[in-house]
Amino acid sequence: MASAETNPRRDGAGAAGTLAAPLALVMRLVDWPMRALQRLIGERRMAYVFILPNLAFFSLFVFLPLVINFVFSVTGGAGLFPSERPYVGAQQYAYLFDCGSFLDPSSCREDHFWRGVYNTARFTVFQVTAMVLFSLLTAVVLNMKIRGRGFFRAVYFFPVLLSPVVVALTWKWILQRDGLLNAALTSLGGERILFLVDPSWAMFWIVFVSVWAHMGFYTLILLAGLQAIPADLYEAAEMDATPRWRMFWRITLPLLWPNMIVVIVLALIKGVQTFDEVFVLTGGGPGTATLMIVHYIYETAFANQVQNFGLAAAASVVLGVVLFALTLAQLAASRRKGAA
Amino acid sequence: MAGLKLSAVRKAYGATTVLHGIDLDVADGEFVVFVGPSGCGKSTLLRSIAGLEEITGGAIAIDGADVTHLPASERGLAMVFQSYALYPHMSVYANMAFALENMGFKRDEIDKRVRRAAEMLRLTDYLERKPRALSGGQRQRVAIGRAIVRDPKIFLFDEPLSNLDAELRVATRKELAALHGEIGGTMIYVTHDQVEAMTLADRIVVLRAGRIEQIGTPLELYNRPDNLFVAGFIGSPRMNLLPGRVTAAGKVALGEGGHEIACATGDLAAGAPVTAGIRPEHLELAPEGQGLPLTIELVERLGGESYLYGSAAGLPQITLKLDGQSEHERGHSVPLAFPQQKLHLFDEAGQAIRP
Amino acid sequence: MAGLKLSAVRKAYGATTVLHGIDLDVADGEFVVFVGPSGCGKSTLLRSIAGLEEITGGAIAIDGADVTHLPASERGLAMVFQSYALYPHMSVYANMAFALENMGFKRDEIDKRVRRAAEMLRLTDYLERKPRALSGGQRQRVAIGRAIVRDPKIFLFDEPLSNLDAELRVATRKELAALHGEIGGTMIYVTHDQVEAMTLADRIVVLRAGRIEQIGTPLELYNRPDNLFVAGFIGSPRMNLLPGRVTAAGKVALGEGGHEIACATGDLAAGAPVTAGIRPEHLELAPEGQGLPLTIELVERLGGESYLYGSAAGLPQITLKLDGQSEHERGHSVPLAFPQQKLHLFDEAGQAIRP
Amino acid sequence: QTTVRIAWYSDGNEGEVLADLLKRFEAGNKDIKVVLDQVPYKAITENLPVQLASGQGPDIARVVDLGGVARYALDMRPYLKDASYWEKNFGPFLPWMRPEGDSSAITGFMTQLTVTGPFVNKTLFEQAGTPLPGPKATWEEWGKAVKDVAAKVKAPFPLAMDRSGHRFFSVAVSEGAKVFDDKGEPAVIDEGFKRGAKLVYDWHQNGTMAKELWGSVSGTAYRGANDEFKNAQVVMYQSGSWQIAQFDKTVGDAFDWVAVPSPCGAGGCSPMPGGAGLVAIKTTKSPEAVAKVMDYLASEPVLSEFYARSLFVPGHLGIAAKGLDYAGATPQGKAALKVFSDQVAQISPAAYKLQGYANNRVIFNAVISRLGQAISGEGSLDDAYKRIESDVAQQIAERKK
Amino acid sequence: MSLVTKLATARRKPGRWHWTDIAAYAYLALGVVLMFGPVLWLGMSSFKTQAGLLEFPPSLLPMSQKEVTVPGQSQPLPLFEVTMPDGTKRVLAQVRRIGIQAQMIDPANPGETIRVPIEGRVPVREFKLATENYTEPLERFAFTRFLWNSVFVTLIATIITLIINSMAAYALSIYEFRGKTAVMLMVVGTLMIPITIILVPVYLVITKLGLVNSLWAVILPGAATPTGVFLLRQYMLTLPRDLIEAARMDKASEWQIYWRIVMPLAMPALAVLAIFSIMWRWNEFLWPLAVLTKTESYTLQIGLNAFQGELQTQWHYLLAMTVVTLLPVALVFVFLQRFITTGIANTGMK
Ligand SMILES: Nc1ncnc2c1ncn2[C@@H]1O[C@H](COP(=O)(O)OP(=O)(O)OP(=O)(O)O)[C@@H](O)[C@H]1O
Ligand SMILES: Nc1ncnc2c1ncn2[C@@H]1O[C@H](COP(=O)(O)OP(=O)(O)OP(=O)(O)O)[C@@H](O)[C@H]1O
Ligand SMILES: [Mg+2]
Ligand SMILES: [Mg+2]
Repeated sequence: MASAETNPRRDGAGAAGTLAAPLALVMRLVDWPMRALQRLIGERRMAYVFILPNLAFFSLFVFLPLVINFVFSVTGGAGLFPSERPYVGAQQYAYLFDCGSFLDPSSCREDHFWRGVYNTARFTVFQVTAMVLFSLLTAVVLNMKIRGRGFFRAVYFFPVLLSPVVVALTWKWILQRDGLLNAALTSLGGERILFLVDPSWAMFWIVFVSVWAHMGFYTLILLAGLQAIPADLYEAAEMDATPRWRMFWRITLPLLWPNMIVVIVLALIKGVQTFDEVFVLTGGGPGTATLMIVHYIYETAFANQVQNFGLAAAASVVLGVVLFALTLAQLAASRRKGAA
Repeated sequence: MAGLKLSAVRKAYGATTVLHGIDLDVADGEFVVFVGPSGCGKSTLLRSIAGLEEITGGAIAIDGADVTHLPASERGLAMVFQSYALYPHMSVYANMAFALENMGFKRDEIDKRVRRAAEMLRLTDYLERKPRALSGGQRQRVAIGRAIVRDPKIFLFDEPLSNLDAELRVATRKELAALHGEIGGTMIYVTHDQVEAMTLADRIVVLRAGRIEQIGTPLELYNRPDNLFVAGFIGSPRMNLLPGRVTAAGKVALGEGGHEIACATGDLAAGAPVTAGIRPEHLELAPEGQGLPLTIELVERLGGESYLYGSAAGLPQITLKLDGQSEHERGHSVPLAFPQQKLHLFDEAGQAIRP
Repeated sequence: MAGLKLSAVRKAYGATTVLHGIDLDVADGEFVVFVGPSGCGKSTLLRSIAGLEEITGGAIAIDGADVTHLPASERGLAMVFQSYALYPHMSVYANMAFALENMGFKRDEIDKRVRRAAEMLRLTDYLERKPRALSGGQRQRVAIGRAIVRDPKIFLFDEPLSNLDAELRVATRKELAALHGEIGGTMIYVTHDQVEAMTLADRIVVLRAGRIEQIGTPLELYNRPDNLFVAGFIGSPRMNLLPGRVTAAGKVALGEGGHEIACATGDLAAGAPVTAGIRPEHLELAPEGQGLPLTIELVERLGGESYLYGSAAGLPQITLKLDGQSEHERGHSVPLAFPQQKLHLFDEAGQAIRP
Repeated sequence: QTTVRIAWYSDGNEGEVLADLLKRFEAGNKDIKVVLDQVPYKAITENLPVQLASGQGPDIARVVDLGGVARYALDMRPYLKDASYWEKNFGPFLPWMRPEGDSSAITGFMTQLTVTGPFVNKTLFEQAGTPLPGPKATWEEWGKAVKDVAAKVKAPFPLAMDRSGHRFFSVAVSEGAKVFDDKGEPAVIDEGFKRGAKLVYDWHQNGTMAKELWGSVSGTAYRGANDEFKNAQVVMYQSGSWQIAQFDKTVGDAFDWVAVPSPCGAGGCSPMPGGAGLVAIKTTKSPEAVAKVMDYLASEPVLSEFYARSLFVPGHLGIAAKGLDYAGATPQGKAALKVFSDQVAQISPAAYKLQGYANNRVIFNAVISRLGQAISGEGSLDDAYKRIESDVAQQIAERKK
Repeated sequence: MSLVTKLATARRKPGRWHWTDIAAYAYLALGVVLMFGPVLWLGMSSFKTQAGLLEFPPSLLPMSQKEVTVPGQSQPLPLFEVTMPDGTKRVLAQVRRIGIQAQMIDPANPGETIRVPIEGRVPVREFKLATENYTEPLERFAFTRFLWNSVFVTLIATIITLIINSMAAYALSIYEFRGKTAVMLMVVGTLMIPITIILVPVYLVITKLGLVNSLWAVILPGAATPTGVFLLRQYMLTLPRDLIEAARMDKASEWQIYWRIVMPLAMPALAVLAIFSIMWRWNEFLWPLAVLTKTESYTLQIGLNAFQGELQTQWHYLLAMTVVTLLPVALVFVFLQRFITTGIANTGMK
């Protein structure tokens, strides 16, 4: 019995179930060469051994493609292999930025790109705002002493697990002309509303669906933050005769702020990347009212008969730069919090 | 400043009762300390007084006014938490001013009060700092300052010193005593530190499993514990508690060895099982050849005093405290004398037999 | 079991040097305790010995063999961490067996050793439990058990008792002493608890800011501190340290009041500024009308002993320890006598003047 | 044993039918194994070009973008049993699948010839008491009639038209659009085109067409109204022959529907031809086997069965001439199939030329995308015209790089 | 916002109902409806017939028209409730419809034909699950093959991801080494690159490796997720250093520390990553579609989407197959749910 406990199988694997046993054996066999290696290169340099596999995959399937992507962006033509593509310098970028006025997409050579930029910006602002408000509200409610808290948490988290396509399909089924929502509206005596044909409604719904689908994740982050606020601060505040609203503004919010920043930045980054959901739900329409940057890139690279990899790559490099900046901002924000 | 009256205060969490009817009168300006083993309900009682817990039965009156159903914010008490519960995002000044702002004080009145308290607590230089930039002792003082500015009816403290290191604890303890001398408020203080309780309290309340075991001044508890529990709990190192049996009026035989000592036995009949108690500092070395022979198992010399731990046939380990640096070594045997006037006797139910 | 030799051990983190050349010889089987104020480098020194920190200069030898550049896993030492660092996902048994498995012991040899250690530490009933299902004291014992099974050359302890509550700390301290008696290994022990250091150590090493201030047996340090720092650091409550001035050979005038006491002044010339030290337990009450008059500011009666805190003109607060329950009250004035043989004298640089 | 892989997408049951036919082929040709890889349409439009460009394609593929894939197509002529059979029966369609500049290659055949044309919900007309316009009625007349019917029966879609280049050009060509200039280069915007575009644009403005199809998505996305038609919400649905099988099955007897000949305009009454071709791919390792499979599938009895069972308009002149017996279809379905088969004769040269143009999708996509924007209110028709011209020019230039 | 404030700070006494409790429960109830409702609706819709799916207003439950066999008629006839000219209602079977008139007969009295205008009839319907939406596509495609491929891809990819990501995270959280900052920057910098925009370059790499049409082409590219490294690293940073040092004192090799100490302790974070990885892999569509062209290597997502044609989407199949692919996600969710809440909270996604 005691020896069963010490069996590495039991220690090592836990939830992974039946896979655990052979895996543990493999891991044990790996230990011999690893030990020898450690003796050879020393304890501290083992870090490189650990980082190597991931780095190899990473270089091959992320870093190299990013480089190729960049090469695409400075070449033209319809060829697929970089060797088949003539060098054009910054021409693709010049196309993207060839605008009469940056404020008026229709004056741009690549007007869809700029519409994508503006739509994405607008969508992101709405989405982040709504996301923060609703995940905050939900986190606060879930943080109360509620019966069945675990269940409710799971309920709100559950859509996070759905693929974007399923999410969009589900809501399309509800929002279309003959969908559930219109059925409800008409049965209440209202008129049908073409939710996905009216530009403002369409924007509203993609924000709504996006919040619906991802709120659970952010709620958990905020919930973790709320739970990290020591209960005795609230008790101290109560002893200090603090009114409720003041407690929220002066204690809860400031102490939740680091988590809020995480939520804002993550939601921002996700917002900029949005594609699948909107693609399936509205197809970028009506008109180009919900056409997003990534959608533009996708369409340029794939859906057109002449698959314009060069232009798409240039747009994706621009997008990548923006995303990188946002990510660094997130990092800086969390650093500052770490120092705090 | 105000008095406090608890009448039959009960508190239950679901089916488990934590406080079984506590009656207590605290006079205006008194410093009362709650002690008791972990989990006995000290914090619960304090929080019930504060209004942070709703009590299940009984009544609480402050200055004669019933506050049983008043929320914490309206009882006018101040509390210093074990964790200090300082608002980490506010400066020391803002921490102290927060309650006053809530109470609608004018800006300059707030300023005046905060600065006065800061001065009293030697915090004036730190008013703009955030709590995380303060040392443990300073934080502790801020927590007290936050309580002082409000001029509360009663101060409540829940183990306020337990997060400080030994040296700081001693220093702060003395400061607290001085503070009480100065502002003279009614204070209720929870601790499990012997020394704090003995040195700070006007009266100590010993709690055990939700019941009061004894209330009294520190020396009353030390000199005349009502029962075995209080005897064992108050005093450090613990009182030696030795099982025995009354052999005759005024005579008790200890343990299996049957070493007989003289001791006031009250009304107890011969043969009654008793427990004799004597503090390590009260045990004396008997002249050679007399007394209970104790085989020394361990000697600890602290410089100014020494502890001898030893065993005697049929008795639990006996601790003996000697002044100075004892010469005795492990394995030696020393004869013990039990000075009669320092002996405590407890009957089978653990109640003290008073001479 | 093995001896340990540190020669000029230096450790720097970047530009800040934490250990400034430590020399130390630990004999086989010796129990050495490191004490010193927080941040003085005790843990760093211990971890350097363990091999968890790479030292910047100097050498470490175990049993005569140089191990300066050996990784921790190959030095053959065992360490008990302040946090215990038990593997939370392994049972007590697995925790203790882990190192033996790594060393390639046979299954039945492992079993034998673990069970023997468990028995010694009274852990046999808990072998199947996970650490989180154990009390603080039990966890502490598992941590020790994990060290014992390996039969290491040296045991290293980093404040192993600091997470325990007062009562348990006392009990475990005694167990540790017994354990050392039983297995007799070389032990190096870090603490900042006076009592632990005094009671456990064969020798105490007092560290201050990365330097050794004094090495000696506990009573040597108590009785003959080399310098002001050690004098103030060892002993609780702290030694009273009173500034003064040599007036003539064998005479020192204290403070501004100029109260003169008799005291061996060594080679010091008249007029030399000195510090006279006397422990609270060594101060005596002088006959009425003689001695230094002390105005009592605070009295703490702990039952078995009492502390008087008082002030005398031009001197810092003086602490006086009396046996029993002192009758003195705040405001009283008591005359103090300074018994010459208990006095310590330190020169301007803080070095002790030996008679 | 050689393996021949066919990448195949399905709209209806044609995949099953083909699988059936291939099983028979395998039974007779033990040395060839044919694997039918059924994929989503998306894989054909978006991924197949990349795969072909990198030399990773299948041996045979069912494609819609005939011109785009032609570059990768295999000239089977040397391997075919009887090339003249192919020329005779698939003649007009072979150029669609040829690489630019090639005038002799035989690369595949049409699994389906699609012809655009309107379906009409006859029951709604009856309920409204409005007579059906005659065979030579113009688009304007139809527009008025269906609007009138819809108003009476409260149908939300008087006229629906797939969001597709083919459907739009069936109107535009009828209105006289020429699409190409005299040199054969694209010249999309002409008077005929503008008339067609204006017509469609105005229909959206005056409610004859709902914005849900053309106005609701962006870019080149396809949107159809078949579901709405089945639900009797559409009076007239400008779609094409491929819908018949579905309507036949799902409308049931909920209402009467008919296919009518393509309405007329200033340029005639031409529908747009189109369809999906089965094309052999150059990179195949066993062209002989591929040709053998293709020969089998293209043979008259096999192809007849295929068309008949999947209710497709035949892309085989011989079969078309003989007429097909669609045994599985209802009388309504048969009637509709007849209407469409007859329409083949009405196809104008301009329509053929557009369908045969290698880069026709560039034109289609530009038109859908820009017209859609105009319809949903983003810019005027004139803006759209300008954008269409520049889009087409740009992309063709990119292809030529 | 005032609701928020109240809720935020509500500390209620047991046994008393504050209005904020009621508001909270109402909000949560709404949440249940809003979060589960749509998916439930999708599930129910997937059991409707192709025609039933399109009808408006939609019925809540899958319904289909009742049919009766009437003597003298070769086919079963659909039943309607008909309002007669005199206002009475009768249940009749429809023989045929001609224009806007329907010919009906009374099943009880098949001899007499009744003519009814079509507006005057309402179909009689009954609850019926159109299970053929499921069975037909499943029979049509090599379902078990697809399932196996999907499971294989999902499992192997997840295991690889867990192992190499945790190894990297271990290195990045426990060690100090040269180049660490560069690696971190690389990880963080690419954290947010959506795969869509580098699809073609990755495809080129896969082509050059000769992996097209192999399941490894699907498994390998996504294995080194920056998200996973980041998440695991953040979690491992919270593990007490003492444990690692204790293990070193216990003569454990670095590999053993990783495998026997750090991995078990990082279980909550690993579980979260496992959940995400399983989801990503299972739902992946665009990428497998690009690299898998052979039926025998299709994953479920591709195989079951084959009925998405150019011009028509067969909704009844599409919904049913969506539900099929949803099931494992639901299972994963049910089993690993407890890790999700604790895991994410602790993985320091902060
Ligand atoms: N919310 C609660 N629900 C149930 N039981 C509780 C709750 N809070 C405290 N208790 C129980 O009430 C008893 C008293 O707890 P309390 O915190 O008052 O003890 P304490 O005397 O302050 O102990 P300590 O010295 O450890 O702080 C304990 O047994 C505890 O388990
Ligand atoms: N990784 C590090 N980098 C820089 N300085 C460090 C590091 N670790 C410790 N120090 C510094 O080294 C000094 C000695 O630290 P150490 O932990 O040894 O003190 P200690 O005597 O164990 O204190 P304590 O009693 O508080 O445990 C401290 O001033 C500390 O700030
Ligand atoms: Mg407590
Ligand atoms: Mg330390």
